[in-house]
Amino acid sequence: MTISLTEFLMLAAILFGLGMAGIIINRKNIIVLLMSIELILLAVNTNFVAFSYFLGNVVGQVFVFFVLTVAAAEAAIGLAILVVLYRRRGTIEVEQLDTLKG
Amino acid sequence: MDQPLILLATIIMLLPLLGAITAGLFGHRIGRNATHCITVSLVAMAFVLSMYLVKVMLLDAHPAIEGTLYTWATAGSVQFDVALLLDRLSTVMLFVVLFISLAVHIYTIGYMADDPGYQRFFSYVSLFTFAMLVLVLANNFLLLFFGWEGVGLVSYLLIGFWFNKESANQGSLKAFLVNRVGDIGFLLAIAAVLMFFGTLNYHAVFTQVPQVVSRSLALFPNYDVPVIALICFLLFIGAMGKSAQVPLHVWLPESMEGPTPISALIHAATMVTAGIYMVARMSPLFEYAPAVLSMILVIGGTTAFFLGLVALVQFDIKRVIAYSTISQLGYMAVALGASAYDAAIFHLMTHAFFKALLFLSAGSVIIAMHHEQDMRKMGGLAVHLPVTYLTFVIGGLALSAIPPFSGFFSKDAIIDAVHLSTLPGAHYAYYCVLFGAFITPLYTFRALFLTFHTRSRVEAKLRGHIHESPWVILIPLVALAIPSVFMGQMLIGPMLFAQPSLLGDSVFVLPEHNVLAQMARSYVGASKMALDAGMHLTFWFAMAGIVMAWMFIAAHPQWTEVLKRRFHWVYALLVRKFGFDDFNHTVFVKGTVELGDVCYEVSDVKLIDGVCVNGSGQAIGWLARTVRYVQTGYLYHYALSMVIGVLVFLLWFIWG
Amino acid sequence: MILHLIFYAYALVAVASAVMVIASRNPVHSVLSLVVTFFAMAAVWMILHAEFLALILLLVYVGAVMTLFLFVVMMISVRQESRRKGFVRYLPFGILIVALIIGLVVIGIGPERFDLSHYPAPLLPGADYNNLTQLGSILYTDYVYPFEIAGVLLLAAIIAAITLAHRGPVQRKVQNPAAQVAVRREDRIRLVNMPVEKK
Amino acid sequence: MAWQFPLLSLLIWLPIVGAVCVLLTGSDKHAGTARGIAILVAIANLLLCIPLYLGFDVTSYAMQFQEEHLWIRAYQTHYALGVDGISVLMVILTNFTGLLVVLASSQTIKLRVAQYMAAFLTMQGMIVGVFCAMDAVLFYVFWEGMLIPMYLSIGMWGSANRSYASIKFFLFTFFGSILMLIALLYLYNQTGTFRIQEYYGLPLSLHVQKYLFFAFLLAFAVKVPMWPLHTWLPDAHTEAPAGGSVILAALMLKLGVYGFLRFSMPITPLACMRLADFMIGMSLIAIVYVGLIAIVQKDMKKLIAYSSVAHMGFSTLGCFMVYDIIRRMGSFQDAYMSLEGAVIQMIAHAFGSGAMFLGIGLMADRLANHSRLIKSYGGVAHSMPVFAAFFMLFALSNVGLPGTAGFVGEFMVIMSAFQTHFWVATMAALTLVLGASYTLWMYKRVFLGPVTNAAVATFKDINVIERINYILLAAGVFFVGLYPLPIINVLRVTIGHLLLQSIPTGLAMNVPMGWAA
Repeated sequence: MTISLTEFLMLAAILFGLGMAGIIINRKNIIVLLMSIELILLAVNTNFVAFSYFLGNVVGQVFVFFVLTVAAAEAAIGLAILVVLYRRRGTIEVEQLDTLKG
Repeated sequence: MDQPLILLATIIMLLPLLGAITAGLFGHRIGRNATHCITVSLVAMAFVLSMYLVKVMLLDAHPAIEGTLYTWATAGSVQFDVALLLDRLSTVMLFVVLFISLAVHIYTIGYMADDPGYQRFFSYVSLFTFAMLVLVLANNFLLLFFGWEGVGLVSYLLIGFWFNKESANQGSLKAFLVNRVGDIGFLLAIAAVLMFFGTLNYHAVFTQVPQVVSRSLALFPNYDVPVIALICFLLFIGAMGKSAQVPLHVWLPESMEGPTPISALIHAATMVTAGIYMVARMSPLFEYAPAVLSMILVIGGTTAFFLGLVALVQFDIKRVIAYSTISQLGYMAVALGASAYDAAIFHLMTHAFFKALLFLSAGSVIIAMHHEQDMRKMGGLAVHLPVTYLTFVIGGLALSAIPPFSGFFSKDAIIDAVHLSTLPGAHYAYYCVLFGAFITPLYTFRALFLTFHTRSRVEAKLRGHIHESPWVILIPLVALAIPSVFMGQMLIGPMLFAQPSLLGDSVFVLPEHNVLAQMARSYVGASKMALDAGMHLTFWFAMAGIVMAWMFIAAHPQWTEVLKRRFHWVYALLVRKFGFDDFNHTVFVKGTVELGDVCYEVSDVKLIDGVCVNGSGQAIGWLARTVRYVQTGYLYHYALSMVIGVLVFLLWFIWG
Repeated sequence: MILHLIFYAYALVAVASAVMVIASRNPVHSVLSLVVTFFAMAAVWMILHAEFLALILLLVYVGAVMTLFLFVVMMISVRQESRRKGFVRYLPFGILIVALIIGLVVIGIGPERFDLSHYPAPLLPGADYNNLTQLGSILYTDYVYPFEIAGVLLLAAIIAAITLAHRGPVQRKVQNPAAQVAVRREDRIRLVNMPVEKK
Repeated sequence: MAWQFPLLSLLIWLPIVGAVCVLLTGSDKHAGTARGIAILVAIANLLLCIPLYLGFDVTSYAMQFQEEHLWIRAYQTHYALGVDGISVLMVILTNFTGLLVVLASSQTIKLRVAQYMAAFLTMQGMIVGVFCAMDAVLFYVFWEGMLIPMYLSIGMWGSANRSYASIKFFLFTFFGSILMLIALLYLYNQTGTFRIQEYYGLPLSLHVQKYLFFAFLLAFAVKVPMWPLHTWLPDAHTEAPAGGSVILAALMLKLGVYGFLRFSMPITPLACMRLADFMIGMSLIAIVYVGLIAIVQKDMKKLIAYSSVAHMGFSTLGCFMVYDIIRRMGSFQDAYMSLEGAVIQMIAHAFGSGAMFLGIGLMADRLANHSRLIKSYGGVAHSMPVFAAFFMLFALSNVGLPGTAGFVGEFMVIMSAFQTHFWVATMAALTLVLGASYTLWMYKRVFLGPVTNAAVATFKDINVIERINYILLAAGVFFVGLYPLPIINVLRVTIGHLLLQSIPTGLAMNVPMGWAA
């Protein structure tokens, strides 16, 4: 085993950045936004797992467990909201969702 | 209050107050007759009691006594007492005040008979008497100030007695405010006394004068003023307000809007002389402030001469007498300036009687004329009002300093005293009072001739309705006429030249200022003095004044018109009263209102409230309106801001 | 060395599919790409000896969550042509941002801090090592309360999702005879005065 | 400590409990009951002041009638009450004013009577609480709690522009007190206690003291109010109902000066001394500038409000002159008068301006459109002679005529001002003219002259209740004016102690020994 921590972290960082980019670039489909969030969470989880392994502390994995739980809940509710939103407004285009505009 | 005399003085002081309270609170319940019975009898009682004090203090030469009624307040080591001082000066004043007050009380019964505010008037007059007695009897500056402000208040209330009349309200307000300007000086003087003497008690202050003489106070950086001079200067400002000296005299003519009895009592005999009394009382201080004495000389002389001139062009009978009062107060001030305090008080006394007499006679005329005061609508009244005419003549002769009437002695003493004074300004004052002696009879007899002689100019509807006044009016006239005739002769010796004099040690004169002592050397007795009047310039001045008045008013009225045309600018100047009123109105009244407007409209409303208070509210609103555009509602914008936040944190993490 | 190869292969797959997630025109493709990413990352986690979590990721995420995504994407028909609008416009900006972040992170976590000399790889676990047992022994002792809370959270999420998406009985056609009987004339008819002729 | 009768607690809570009872009467159907209960409570409270005054030991500077119970253990907060010479006077004044307000309102308020009475009783209790609190948190709670009923009373029973005024009032006062809270928390951090007494004489550096001073200053200067933080007052006064104006003028403004005496001077003596000239300047501006403004006011209430600012300027002047006086005169004794004047000015102003606000309120009530503009009146003395006489008395007190309450404070402060500097005294003495100008000019235009508004001619003179009110106030005015010694006796020892605490050691070193009597 000679893969260093850095390599895992870098992979996670790239995933994180891609998730971010997805949020910023994407102007149309809100589902892709949710997916970008999943990507970011995945990156974070990877970090947890990597550190957990290299520090020999299993608590990191426990946290991943919880993060996964919360992410699942979030995805479920997010998608439910999305469905309702679509029903109400007939669109899920991000650019049209500006009710909070000041 | 253990001494019975102080107790007596207290009772004398409180009797009019009792009358005032009764008349004021229960006047309407007990009715008119009961009101005047109670107030008059209380004042009469006080007067009778004061006679006893006169006997004890003046005739038996009882030494001065003090007594504390109660402690008003304390502050640290200072104690403010309500305490009375009974000495020769206060006894003399007590007598004068109560005499004239009694006369005026009686006179009021007739004069105000059909006025709806009858009870109120009595209440005020009694209250005034009380306040005046407080002023006179005080043994410290604080109580003096109580009385001082008290008489000012009642004067304000009485000038505005007929509060339906706009001019009366205006006059009363003016009187109060101008007096207050003087009071600033007075109050500051009291503060200075308290600071440097540590007490307000007269006696304690006067005994400390030698220690304080050398001290000075820095008014500006590097500009020190001797403390005594400062105190006296400030005190005299107070006196100027109350005793109507230039330039604070402007309120007195307007005070004539009040009923005539109070013009006699307050604005001729007693209150306006409070300033004179105060300066005489403070003579141990003033003696050490020769600069202030000089100032008094100049101001007094100016007042005596120039405001006498204004009386020449007045047509309201009361205003003529009012300007004459101002002028006579100037005489008294000159006497004070010349350190002839006895002479000042002497003139104060004689003036109180003959001026009250003149006012009350004028009041009698006004009553007869159904409240017409314009002399152009009078004339030839001597036939209809014989007693009034006689008393007016007596008053006029006394005022004009014709021997042997009382005014001659007092005024002559003043002119002599100022002639002998060596202080700077004495020469100016001397010429002022000398020519004043010519002006005085001129305006007095002008009024006399216009009113009682000459052809009748009475309005048709009044003719046939002019009667002599009832006895309640005439009795006070007669009662005042008697002292107006004899008092001077009786009192000049004991008052001015006897050793000790009537006022004794109540007043203090430095030997180098003592002009009366110089005069005493050549004093030959009252009757001789009257007989020798012809040797004096002043007598001929006075006679010339009377003759001239006769020439211009009675004999050749058309000459007046010629003079008026020839010297129209002088005439205009006099009619405008030297422009004091215009100046005050433009600069002080309008100026203050404008300044207040600027402060309010610009500074308060626009600057503080508009810019600072509402402005900060609006600024926050503007900020919120601006900032809310950041809130686009687009998710990706929020995400972007989060990303930027992450970037910043990263930068911080790496290079922080 | 072989491990390296495996790691880089999966990493490549994960990154490539992640790019596909955000760049794909079709949301269905995005979802499928995400699934691929998850698979690849599960493999990476396996390398890190997190067998349980890797399996969970596959079972729960790929099996349940991504399926849900797929349902929703298919249920909501998104117009394809509008999807690309603006993409190119914002692409440079997005790339810039991402590059910045990745660059910075990479600097932050570079080998000079996190390489093997700083964090040496742990020894291989013994034969009796069981990731599941280890995780479970912590999860059910020290973290039992958070675990319970997580359960409640999931319950709440279920209920919330159902409530939100549930349409309710809107299609019922019920009559209210009482209301029909109680109707008054003025509720239904309004008489208005109108001019006979319009000006 | 043996059990003591909790007099102060009773004084605080009786009106508040009374207020709850009044509220229970509910709607205006039972307005009579509400009025009755309120008046009874107010009278009972005033009666409670008698044992307070009699039991007060004037020879001791210690806090008296102390009560103390632990309130919040974690922060060592106590429910601690106690009064010294200054606060005992203010408590009595509060209850006196409270009765007046309740009596006056029972005549004028017709709408939501119970709620109105409840608001004012609550306010009364809270204000007493402020004066009695010995614990900073308790003080702060009462201080802020008082704002709520006041805010409501302006907002609900006020006149046309009431919402602007009430919000302005609330924001101003609240803004100020927030900084005070910070200062108190800082002091808590320094000492670990909220006992106000423990803060006295803390060895704080000048730098810290200055910050604390300005934090306190903002809170108190808004309340006083000092220039230029005064603009809420005219608005609040104008829009508030008559009772609200009275409470504002008679009590709330006093809290500012009380704060200076209770907090600023003993806690931050060094800063007070350094900034005394600044404070004197501000006070003089209040006296002269605000006096000028008062002259041109067209609204009677605004005029009296501005005159209140000017009069309170005397109080603040009196507070902050002590340092200069001691420096100039080299003796401690001379500073007494300044502080005595400041406190008496507060009491006197409560009588004078309170009475005038009541009077304006009852005139406005007699006018159909409730106008407070001077030009709507004229010749009121014809139809209301008794009222005019009373009003004249209070106007004269406002003018500061000897024999009335208004004189005492002004006199003492001017006397002391001369000891700081001649020109300070001269500026302060300008009020003799300015005060007379605005008060009497207003009096002239409102009461004197011919009747110009026909409605004025139909005014009824004051009735029995109003007369009782005015007689009470007149008694107060004369009592303070003619015989202030009993008040000074209560104050003397407390003021001496206060001076000891507020004089920084540096200044005291230059003062000859022997003053610490």
